[in-house]
Amino acid sequence: MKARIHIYLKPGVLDPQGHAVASSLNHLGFEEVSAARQGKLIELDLNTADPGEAQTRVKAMCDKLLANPVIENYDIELSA
Amino acid sequence: MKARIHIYLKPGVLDPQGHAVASSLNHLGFEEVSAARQGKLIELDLNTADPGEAQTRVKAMCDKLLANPVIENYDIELSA
Amino acid sequence: MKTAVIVFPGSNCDRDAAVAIERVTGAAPAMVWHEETSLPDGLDFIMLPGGFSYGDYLRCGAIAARSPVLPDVIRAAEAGVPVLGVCNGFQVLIETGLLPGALMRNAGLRFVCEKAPLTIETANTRFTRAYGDTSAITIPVAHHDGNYFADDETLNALEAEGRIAFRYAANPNGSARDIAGITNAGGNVLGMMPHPERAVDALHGGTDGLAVFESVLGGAQ
Amino acid sequence: MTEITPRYAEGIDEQVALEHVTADEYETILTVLGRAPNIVELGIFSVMWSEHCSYKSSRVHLAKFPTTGPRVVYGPGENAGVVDIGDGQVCIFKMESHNHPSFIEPYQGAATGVGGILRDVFTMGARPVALMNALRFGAPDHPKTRQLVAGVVAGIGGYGNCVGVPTVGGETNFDAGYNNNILVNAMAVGLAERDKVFTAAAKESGYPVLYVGAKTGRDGIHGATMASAEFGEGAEEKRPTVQVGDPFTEKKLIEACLELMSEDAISAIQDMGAAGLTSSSVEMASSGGKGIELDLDHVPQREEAMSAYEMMLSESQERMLVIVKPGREDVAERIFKKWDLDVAVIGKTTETGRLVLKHKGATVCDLPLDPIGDKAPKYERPYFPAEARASIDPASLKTPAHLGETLLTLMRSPDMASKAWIFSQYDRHVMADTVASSEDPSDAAIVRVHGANKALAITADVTPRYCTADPYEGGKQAIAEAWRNLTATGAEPMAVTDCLNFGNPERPEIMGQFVGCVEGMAEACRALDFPVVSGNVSLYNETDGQAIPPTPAVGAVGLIEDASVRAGFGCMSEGDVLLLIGETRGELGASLYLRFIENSEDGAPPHVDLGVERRNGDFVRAQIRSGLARTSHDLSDGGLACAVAEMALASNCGAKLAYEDGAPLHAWLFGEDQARYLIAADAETADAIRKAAQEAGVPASVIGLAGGEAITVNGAHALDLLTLRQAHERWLPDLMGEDMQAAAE
Ligand SMILES: Nc1ncnc2c1ncn2[C@@H]1O[C@H](COP(=O)(O)OP(=O)(O)O)[C@@H](O)[C@H]1O
Ligand SMILES: [Mg+2]
Repeated sequence: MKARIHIYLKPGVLDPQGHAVASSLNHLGFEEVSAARQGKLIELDLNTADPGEAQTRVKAMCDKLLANPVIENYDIELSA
Repeated sequence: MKARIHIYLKPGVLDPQGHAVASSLNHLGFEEVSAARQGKLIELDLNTADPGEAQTRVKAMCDKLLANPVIENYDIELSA
Repeated sequence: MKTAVIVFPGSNCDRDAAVAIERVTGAAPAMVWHEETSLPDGLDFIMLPGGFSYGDYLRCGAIAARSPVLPDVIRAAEAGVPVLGVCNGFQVLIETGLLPGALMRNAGLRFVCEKAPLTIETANTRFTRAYGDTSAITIPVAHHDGNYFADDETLNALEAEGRIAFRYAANPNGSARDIAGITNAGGNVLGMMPHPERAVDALHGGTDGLAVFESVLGGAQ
Repeated sequence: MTEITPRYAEGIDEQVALEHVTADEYETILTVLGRAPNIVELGIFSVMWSEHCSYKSSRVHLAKFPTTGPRVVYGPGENAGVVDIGDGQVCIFKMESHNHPSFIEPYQGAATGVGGILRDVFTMGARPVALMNALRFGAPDHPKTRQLVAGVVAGIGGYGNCVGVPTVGGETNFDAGYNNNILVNAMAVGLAERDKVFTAAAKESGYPVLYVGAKTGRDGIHGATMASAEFGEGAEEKRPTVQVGDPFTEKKLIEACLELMSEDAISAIQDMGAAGLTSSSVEMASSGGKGIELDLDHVPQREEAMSAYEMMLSESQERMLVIVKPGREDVAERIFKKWDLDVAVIGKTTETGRLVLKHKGATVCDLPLDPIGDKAPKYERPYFPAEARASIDPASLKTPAHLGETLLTLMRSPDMASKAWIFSQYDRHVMADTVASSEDPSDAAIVRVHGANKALAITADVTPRYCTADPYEGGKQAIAEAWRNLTATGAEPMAVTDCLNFGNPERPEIMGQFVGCVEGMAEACRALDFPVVSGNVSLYNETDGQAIPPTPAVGAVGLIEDASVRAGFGCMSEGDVLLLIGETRGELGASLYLRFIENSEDGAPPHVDLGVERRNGDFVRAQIRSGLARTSHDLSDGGLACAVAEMALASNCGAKLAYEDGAPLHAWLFGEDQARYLIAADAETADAIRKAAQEAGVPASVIGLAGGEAITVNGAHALDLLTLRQAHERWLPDLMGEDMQAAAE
């Protein structure tokens, strides 16, 4: 199955990229953008059948490597 | 409303980051990972009420700035 | 003096680090490949060099921090062996948790290479004592992700405990409180974004970085 | 027309054929083969007979360059030029263009350009020690320019910084002539042991052929051919993709190759450049007079179901082809596995003189190699020279009221303004041997030979304004300025590499520019004993019939025997005498002054007297090497006044210029007469140098004194350094702003 992981910065952590994205968009005339945050999108192909197992394993991957707990949160979407 | 934009490399475009993530996960004992792809996640806060308008505007933002049409695809999720 | 430089795939200041160390100790350091699972015995000093370990993919230093040799480096650090991480080496130390905080993308988003004026915040660390009462030096920086971040509590603690070794005189990357280099609580681990090994030679970048090595390696032999 | 039936192999029709080669070329192929080529063979011909690989339009003229000299070990023909720097060491260097890819995808285009030129250098056994880049962008206010600048610079930095080779210098121009065709030329310089230089020629048959590096994907397969029979129904994942570089893999590839080179295992080695597998295998075999047989099933592949055609035309990056000595495969395997790189035996060299390709058990290609080279098209394209322009009489232009203002205008102009915004994104200090780079007041970058006390001086120069006005004089001037920039540091100029960027050679006026520039360069190289050892040609840089200005970029390398004995232009101090070496007639044709003050591109460019150039340069170098002259600067864009301004900014010391007579004041200040240098020294030293000049018959005149916080002319026209510095340093950052960066990567 596949896992799609969203990794974004915790509230309060400064986000230079997001900030630059917002101001560039404003600069280009997209004034409706009041804020932007930039994060990571990671897609994994897994040789795992059982969703429950996949969930725990992918969570472990995030905690061990994919996300930095000091500054990042994440969420996991599984799909067949 | 909010827009969540997923930006990922077009199929066939070399993705060294994804490759590095996959092999590092394998090294850490997550052998079930057969492939990984890394993309960008961008969240926007919009002062826009109308979803239809938001959709067209955000698409324009992607084409103008956020995504690189030569190597990247994107999809847009809107939420209130 | 037994010294070692850890070499990751993508390290590119490993040779520079070795040259700087040898200049002070007169002996070449052991170059330890990332896949080694144990360090040479009886090391007096370990250096994590600059570069782009594992391509800087995912997060700078993240993959290197989980490479086979690191557990032994962490053990040595916890046992009190002096460990210096420069640039990418600093990022690795942060990812291992040996040093607090995070190093984010530069505020200007651009890679910054310049000769950075620094202030020496304290001369009583194992890495700065040879500076004596020198308070201002210039050392080259070259990085894309050197924007130091930590919560106020951590920052206050670093300040209170005198663990900020260097600050930028002209902040090039948006680092919180102009932080350029910090030590761990034990004082035996220093992480810094500027490259002291690029400032140990009058013909190249001056000699303002030499004292970092002299401090920790016991001065010119 | 050759009587061969069928004229087209299965799945090929006339249109497909013409998407690969011209009608004449197709006829030649039929005669050579005595049969119709299949799609794989057609693809191979299209690559080998492309302008890029065959130099079909330029070959006859490139032969005019002098390519030999006492220091030259290998000239053009190898992957890069090789010159002897003594002590058993050689310097290996080359310059290459990545113009079109950089316009399509600035970041990846520029990045892969750097990767490609690095491979040309380390494939010969050199550790790369320096990178340079010569960039030409469109008008600053053109809607595309800022994004292209941001992307190209980020790409060059992103790749060079990661591989850990310092980017030490370059040049940048902005000109509307490049609006739709920017130029991205990258140069790499490396060092090797003289007896450890590797070449590409397959000398033995029966030797194993190894593929090493990154896997092969569908990167950059030529667009036109993709629409062809074979991929008509091309699904999304079958479409060609832009080459994406991976500097991390390149860094590992450098270390792995150098490690393998230190073992006695390699017979021949070649990087995979454009259409990697095709050009590398064909060139290795034919240059050695051998044949080669590959089994494509063994090629490491990144994607599913790749066809033989795709594998042979793929431009995936970070790949090399290595012919190893029999029985040494394991050594290569061990090393490349250690570096986590792909390594596979994909074939062997043969005696047949043919290129044979197997795929899925079938023979998909069987071509005789000689004709691919011998029968390669070679055009004597018609050309007519640009008609000569009248020179500008400086007296016909009125002297501006406030020359300090004039100087300010030039120093903040796109060509003269500080490029710090660019080079501060390049790691210039990694490897810890950079003695002088972009930020330092030196006319050439200086990189110490690791572990030694000598150094290389490196520069990149060309003045497209001059080449437009008079290709021949412009060609001479490009070589002369490079030679002068090296000389001004005290270096002995050794050799030249080039990157000849022009428009469509099928247009006689463009071909005229090309021939003029080449012949001018060749004459200058001969006169200055400055051989061309490598280079690259980039044609068809034009859009809708709008060609770029002729831009023969020159890269050059010199040798400084003692790195501590050299000159820069940053130590002018209060009271120093300013000594001008060379003559000033006040040449304003095609000058910056004319462009930015008179809004004219008119006039003949400054004449280059190569005899005088050499005499004056040899004199200045001697003064530097004797230790007398420590502060010297070459005069180029913007003439005397701009050179003084650059020295003043770098030294943080003003200057009082004293004009007596000769050319009209504005021409004296801004004329771009060639073969000139400015030396600053204390009165006594300056006097000694002046006497030496008299004896050597070299014109030398005192033109002012250093001192104060402003630049003045006869006590008037004051321009204070603060104002000057602000204007000079702010122009590019202000142009770029902060809003572009989000899109740069
Ligand atoms: N694209 C670039 N990359 C790196 N350095 C550059 C670039 N463009 C200009 N520079 C640097 O800016 C300085 C001024 O460039 P230039 O005016 O061309 O020097 P010169 O006139 O001596 O050839 C030089 O140090 C040069 O190396
Ligand atoms: Mg120049």
